[in-house]
Amino acid sequence: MTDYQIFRKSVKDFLGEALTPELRRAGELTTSVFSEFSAALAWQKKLHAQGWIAPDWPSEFGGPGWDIQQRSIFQEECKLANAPSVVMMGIQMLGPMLMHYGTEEQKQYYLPRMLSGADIWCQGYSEPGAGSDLASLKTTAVRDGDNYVVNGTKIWTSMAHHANQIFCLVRTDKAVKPQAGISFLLIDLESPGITITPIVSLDGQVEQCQVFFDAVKVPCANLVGAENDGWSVAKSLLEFERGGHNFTIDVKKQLRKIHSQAKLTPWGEKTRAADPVFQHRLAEAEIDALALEHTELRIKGAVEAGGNPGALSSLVKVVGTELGQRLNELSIDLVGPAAAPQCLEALDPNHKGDTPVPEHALTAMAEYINNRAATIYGGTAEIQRTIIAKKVLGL
Amino acid sequence: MTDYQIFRKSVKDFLGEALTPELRRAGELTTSVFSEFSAALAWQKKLHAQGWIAPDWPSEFGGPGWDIQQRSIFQEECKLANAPSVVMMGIQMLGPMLMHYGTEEQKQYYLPRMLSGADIWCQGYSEPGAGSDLASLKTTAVRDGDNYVVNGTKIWTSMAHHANQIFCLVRTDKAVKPQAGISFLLIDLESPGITITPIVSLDGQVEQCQVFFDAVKVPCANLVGAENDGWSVAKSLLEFERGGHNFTIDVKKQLRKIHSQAKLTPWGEKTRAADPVFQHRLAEAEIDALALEHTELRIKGAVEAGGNPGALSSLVKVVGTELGQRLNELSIDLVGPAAAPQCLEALDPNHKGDTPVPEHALTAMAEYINNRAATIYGGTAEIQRTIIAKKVLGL
Amino acid sequence: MTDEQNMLRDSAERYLRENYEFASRQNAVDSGKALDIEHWRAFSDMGWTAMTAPENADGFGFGLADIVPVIELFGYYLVREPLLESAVLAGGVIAAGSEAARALYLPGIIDGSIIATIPQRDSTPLTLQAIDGEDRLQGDLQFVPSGGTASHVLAPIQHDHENHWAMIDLSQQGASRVAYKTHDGRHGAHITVDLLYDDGCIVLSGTDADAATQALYARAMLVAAAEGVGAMQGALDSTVEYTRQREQFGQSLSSFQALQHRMAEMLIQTELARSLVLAACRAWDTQADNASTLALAAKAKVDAAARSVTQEAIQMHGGIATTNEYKVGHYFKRMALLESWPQHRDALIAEFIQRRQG
Amino acid sequence: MTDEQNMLRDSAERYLRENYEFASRQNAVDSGKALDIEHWRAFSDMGWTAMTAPENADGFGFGLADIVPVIELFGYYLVREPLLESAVLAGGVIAAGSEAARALYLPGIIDGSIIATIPQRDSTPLTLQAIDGEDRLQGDLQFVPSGGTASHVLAPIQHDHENHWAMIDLSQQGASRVAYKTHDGRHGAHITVDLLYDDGCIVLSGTDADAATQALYARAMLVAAAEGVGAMQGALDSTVEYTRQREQFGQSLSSFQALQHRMAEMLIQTELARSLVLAACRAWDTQADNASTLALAAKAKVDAAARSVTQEAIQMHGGIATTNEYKVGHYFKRMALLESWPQHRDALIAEFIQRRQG
Repeated sequence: MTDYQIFRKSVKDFLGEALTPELRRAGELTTSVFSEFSAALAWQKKLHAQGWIAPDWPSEFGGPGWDIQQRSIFQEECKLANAPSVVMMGIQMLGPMLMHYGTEEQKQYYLPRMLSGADIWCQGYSEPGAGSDLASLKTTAVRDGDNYVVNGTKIWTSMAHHANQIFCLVRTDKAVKPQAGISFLLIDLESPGITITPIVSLDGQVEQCQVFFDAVKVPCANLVGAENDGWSVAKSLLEFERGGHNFTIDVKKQLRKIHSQAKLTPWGEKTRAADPVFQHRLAEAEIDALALEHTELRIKGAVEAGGNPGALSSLVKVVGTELGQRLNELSIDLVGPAAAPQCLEALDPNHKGDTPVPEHALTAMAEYINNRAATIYGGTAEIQRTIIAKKVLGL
Repeated sequence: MTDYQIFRKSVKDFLGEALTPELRRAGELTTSVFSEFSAALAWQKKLHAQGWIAPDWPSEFGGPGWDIQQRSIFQEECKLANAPSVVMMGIQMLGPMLMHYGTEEQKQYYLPRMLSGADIWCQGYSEPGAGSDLASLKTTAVRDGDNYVVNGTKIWTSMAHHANQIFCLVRTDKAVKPQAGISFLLIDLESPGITITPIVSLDGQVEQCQVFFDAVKVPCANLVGAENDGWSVAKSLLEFERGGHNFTIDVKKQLRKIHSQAKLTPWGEKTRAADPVFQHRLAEAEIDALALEHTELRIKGAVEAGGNPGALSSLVKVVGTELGQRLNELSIDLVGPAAAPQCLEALDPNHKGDTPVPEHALTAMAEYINNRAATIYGGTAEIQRTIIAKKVLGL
Repeated sequence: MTDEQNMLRDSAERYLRENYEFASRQNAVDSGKALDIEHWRAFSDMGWTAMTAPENADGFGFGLADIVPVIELFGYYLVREPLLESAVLAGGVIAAGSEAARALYLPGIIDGSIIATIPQRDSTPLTLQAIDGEDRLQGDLQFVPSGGTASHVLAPIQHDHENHWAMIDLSQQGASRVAYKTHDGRHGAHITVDLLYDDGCIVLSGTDADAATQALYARAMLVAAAEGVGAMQGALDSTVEYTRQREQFGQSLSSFQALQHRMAEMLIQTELARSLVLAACRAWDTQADNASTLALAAKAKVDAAARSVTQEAIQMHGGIATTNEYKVGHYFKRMALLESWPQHRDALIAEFIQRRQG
Repeated sequence: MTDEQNMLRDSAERYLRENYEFASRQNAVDSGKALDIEHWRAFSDMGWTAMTAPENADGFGFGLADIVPVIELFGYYLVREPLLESAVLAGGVIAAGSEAARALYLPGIIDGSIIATIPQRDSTPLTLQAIDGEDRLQGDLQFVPSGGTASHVLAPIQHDHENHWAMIDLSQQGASRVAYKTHDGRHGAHITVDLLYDDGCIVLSGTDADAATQALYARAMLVAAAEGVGAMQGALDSTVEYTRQREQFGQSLSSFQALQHRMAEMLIQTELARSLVLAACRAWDTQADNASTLALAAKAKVDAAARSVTQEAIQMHGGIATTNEYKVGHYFKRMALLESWPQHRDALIAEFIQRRQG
């Protein structure tokens, strides 16, 4: 066995042991980016105990010291084993940024709490009326002695109803041009003056919230980077967000489900696996999945060689999310009328009892609906294509 | 039989008699909007003798006095019988406009010659660097006594190498805003100072030309409408061009060919007509063809009731041409490697002798290539979508 | 259109605009009730339940083409009460049924006391068997749309190689259902029947039943297709309106050419579908030779167009459209369900291929 | 990439940029000659004919992945000489052949005196029969790409249930061809063989031939796919450049957002195809388990992407692109032909489905 094969086996062994049936079930019933919260937290604690909660972090901060290939293997095995998704806004997004821009105190206090799950972070960028256009944001932070006083509102803050911390972009100077007067603040969600309103998504579940700030006091020590320099902090983070996801793993899991489900789906006297029309459509998607996979590997190779993925991250985001949506369509093509029932309660891993509909049908439709958001959040498909046109094609 | 059935029979009878094998062959070998010119002219003379050359014209000017349904039947039967296409820029575009804007002298002189084929007209609108943007045209006409002196160049003038007349948009006033200083002129192509350069199209054939005007004298009597009012004349014509075509007939003919060819095309141990993947793709196109057909009928109904098709003409142009291109793809999907040979000579109806490739393969590929232009000329698909956005959606 | 049709359309438009705005529709959904009884009463008071009923049964005797504008409004306003299923679809079968069945069921359909639904086209028919000396009617109807809302289901029965359609009263003993909410704010159900057979429920039999089956599902396709056209129009209107108001980078979204072209394409697809649906309804009403083929084509066109139009609508709205409190996503969900009604979209095309060849 | 590979790529880029600009390529096409002999000599002088030949036969021994950049250039510059067919494809089979065959044909391939081509994958093999006491090799090879340009065709033979590959000298008596121009500026042919059999022409036989067939057509797919990536890149570059210069309504075309997004999509498709082609070539070179499946996938991806990319390129150029004197339409024509090489695009996907299941 190569080293990587040995590594893969060690991951499989760990998963085989640590993933209880309950946790697996939470993974199976995950129809969006997020798993049911209590399962996600339980899984975070297990990964933390194992030292594997932050695969991308350097060892000095608590990372496992894996190379890029090992991280990919770990991600893949977790996904295929139906491990729940951990709430990763802290570890995946804020963490690396704090390592770079944070003060020593910030690092020492926040990083360990991020890993252990003591702090659950959410991201406060978008505002009503300013989705992809961060420069137009209106939430203000005004210096008042050792504090900032924050007023305004943030929207699409995923998991805010489970989080206790939020990292925010706020306007600290209105006089300068829009992008220049923005700062980056860490805010305790338990501070007085904060209200969190859950937003019901189209699939009937709650993942996102609107967070209101009414004269919220935030210690100046919670500023990250220089005052009015939040834009460059945020930009580095946005790039990280775009480059950080491995879409191939999601896509492979979707394909695996579709294949196995097609074999079980009656179609005339045979099954859908024997329907040439469906198979042709599926094959076209599989070929695009291969193209995506090898594009991700190409980028990974370039990053390993010290390069910056740059606008290729935009390419992967567009292709990964749009292909995911095509696969959602193939999934509901398999389900047909069985996709109609909503039965939200049956998607809760703690639910006991019968549901009037096959589980794969329930999850397929919920995913189809939920996943429309994939081409919207984290920079819409339109924004990504504009980035490609400007930065790669120079238009 | 209903009156229309009787009418259809009379058209069929006429076609059965008048369409010689040579003319039919020219129709079969037509791979673009235009048939081989000598055949087109011969067919024009036969239709003229029958009184059927200008179905859309009022009887007073020499039209047959048909209603909209009869005109549609006539068009359809001609197409399905593989009649050659007549060069129609005069009769279909210029004629109706002269009836409206022309002087009595212009009508009396030009209209009969248009019908008989004594004059073959081409259209001089586009210029290099100003395709869909007519307001930017640069060809000038300067008054000099009883003449205009025309300088400049026109491009994409279809059939100019066979025509003896051209109707042109020229700039007669540079001082006013771009659209205001344009006039509409009729120019004899045999005038001194005119040079016609054929343009070889991507399929290797010549249909279009560039026409150069070097101090060409044009009698002022050849002005149509008022001086500097050419823009409104041209606009009425453009609308006519867009609304005037019946795409359903073309599409039905293409579908008929594809169906019969699919039955003859081996595929594994059966034929392509038994390939579910191909059939599914074809069925989707057929369903869109039905939607196009009934949209054209809806518009025709509205026009008959005295309405103006308006921006719905743009809709039909986009759908008709893009569907035509999809059908071209289905055609070459049937042909496979046999589509490679070019063999231009074999597309000439006067050609004798063998060709190393089945005729349907030859025409399928030539049409696929030639027809890329369909979404470009007569207002690009982009212009049409912009018109829809502005005029229908009010954006 | 005749005056009567115009009146019908206008009254429907007015009623729905004034009483069926999205927020109140969502309140009704959130209430957990399958049906808003006030709406339902209003529908029958305004005569909508009698639109296609024969004139000799106090109906208006409209053809499908006549009521396409009304059906489109049902799509546009996301009406969740199964009026079309009950009055047009089940009602159509009853109108073609025996005198007795007409007398028994049509008045209830028209006065709204009966709410009927119909099962998927490929449902397994109920069976009639002698068990312990009793004739028992038995079977399951799975995934019946609005099965949780209806008072009756029009059910297929197969017996002795003969087909029948019967009205099953869901409140009687021996008829049970497992109801569930559906993604479009309605209530579906699995219905189980195991009851003592009484032939009073039979609407029609034999070749009449076979003809009724053909007609029922062709009409179901047409009704769903017309509703889809209305939903697409709603999705388009919402997108145009939203992108006009919404500013990004200092410009209204609607001024971005890339979005303009995509909205133009939404319009194109909506109008193509509309033309075909209307033509297919006319063909059906006039019993044209190609009526069944056109019904398949119309439904298939709407399935394909609505998927892309409603997806595009969400994409162009952005985040707001992914919330349950905003209307536009509900068009997408409704169409995601209508795709499989009355049968799978891919099966529809397979049947189209067979028919237009044969 | 190694220095040797870089040198090869750079020299190819320089030569083609300086000597193969589009206008001179079209002059060569218009001259009616199947081949520009000066180019052909230069190709072999620069060692391109030896790129993949084994090192022990004076070749560079490059794998496919090593020469992908060069193949892309062939697509980018619309090279019409069948160098890849001769040196990489036929040459690859010969390199795997008998000592005698290698000695007989490889030097000619490398020095350019032999121009070999290969037939479509589904061509009917030639047959060997005793006629009047003579062993005659007979058959037709239809639609052979560059069959009008080649001096030899590498032909399949079936005899006694055994397969062989043979080099047929097209100048010998008994080998005839009907040549024709093809839409991509090349010269194809139908080749007819009826000649006295001499086993000197046999390159390999039996299981070796079967393996060679597999390898030949997988490599043909990969080479065509890599050429397609170059053509797509050419179509994209041309579109970006043209829309930058060209003004409409007072703005450069490239400033219209609708076009920007479509050009971004062209880039996306080109890069996806490029990644997959490169990976498939690497898999082939390293004899990975999934090498054949990846070759099918890579070719299928390029077929689909190139159709849309080259069509979009024409559409965004407008009228100018529909003329023969402008370059961009020629990418479209070349790709329209490569779609069916070495086999029908739909058959390719059917085979992909079988393989990835099996």
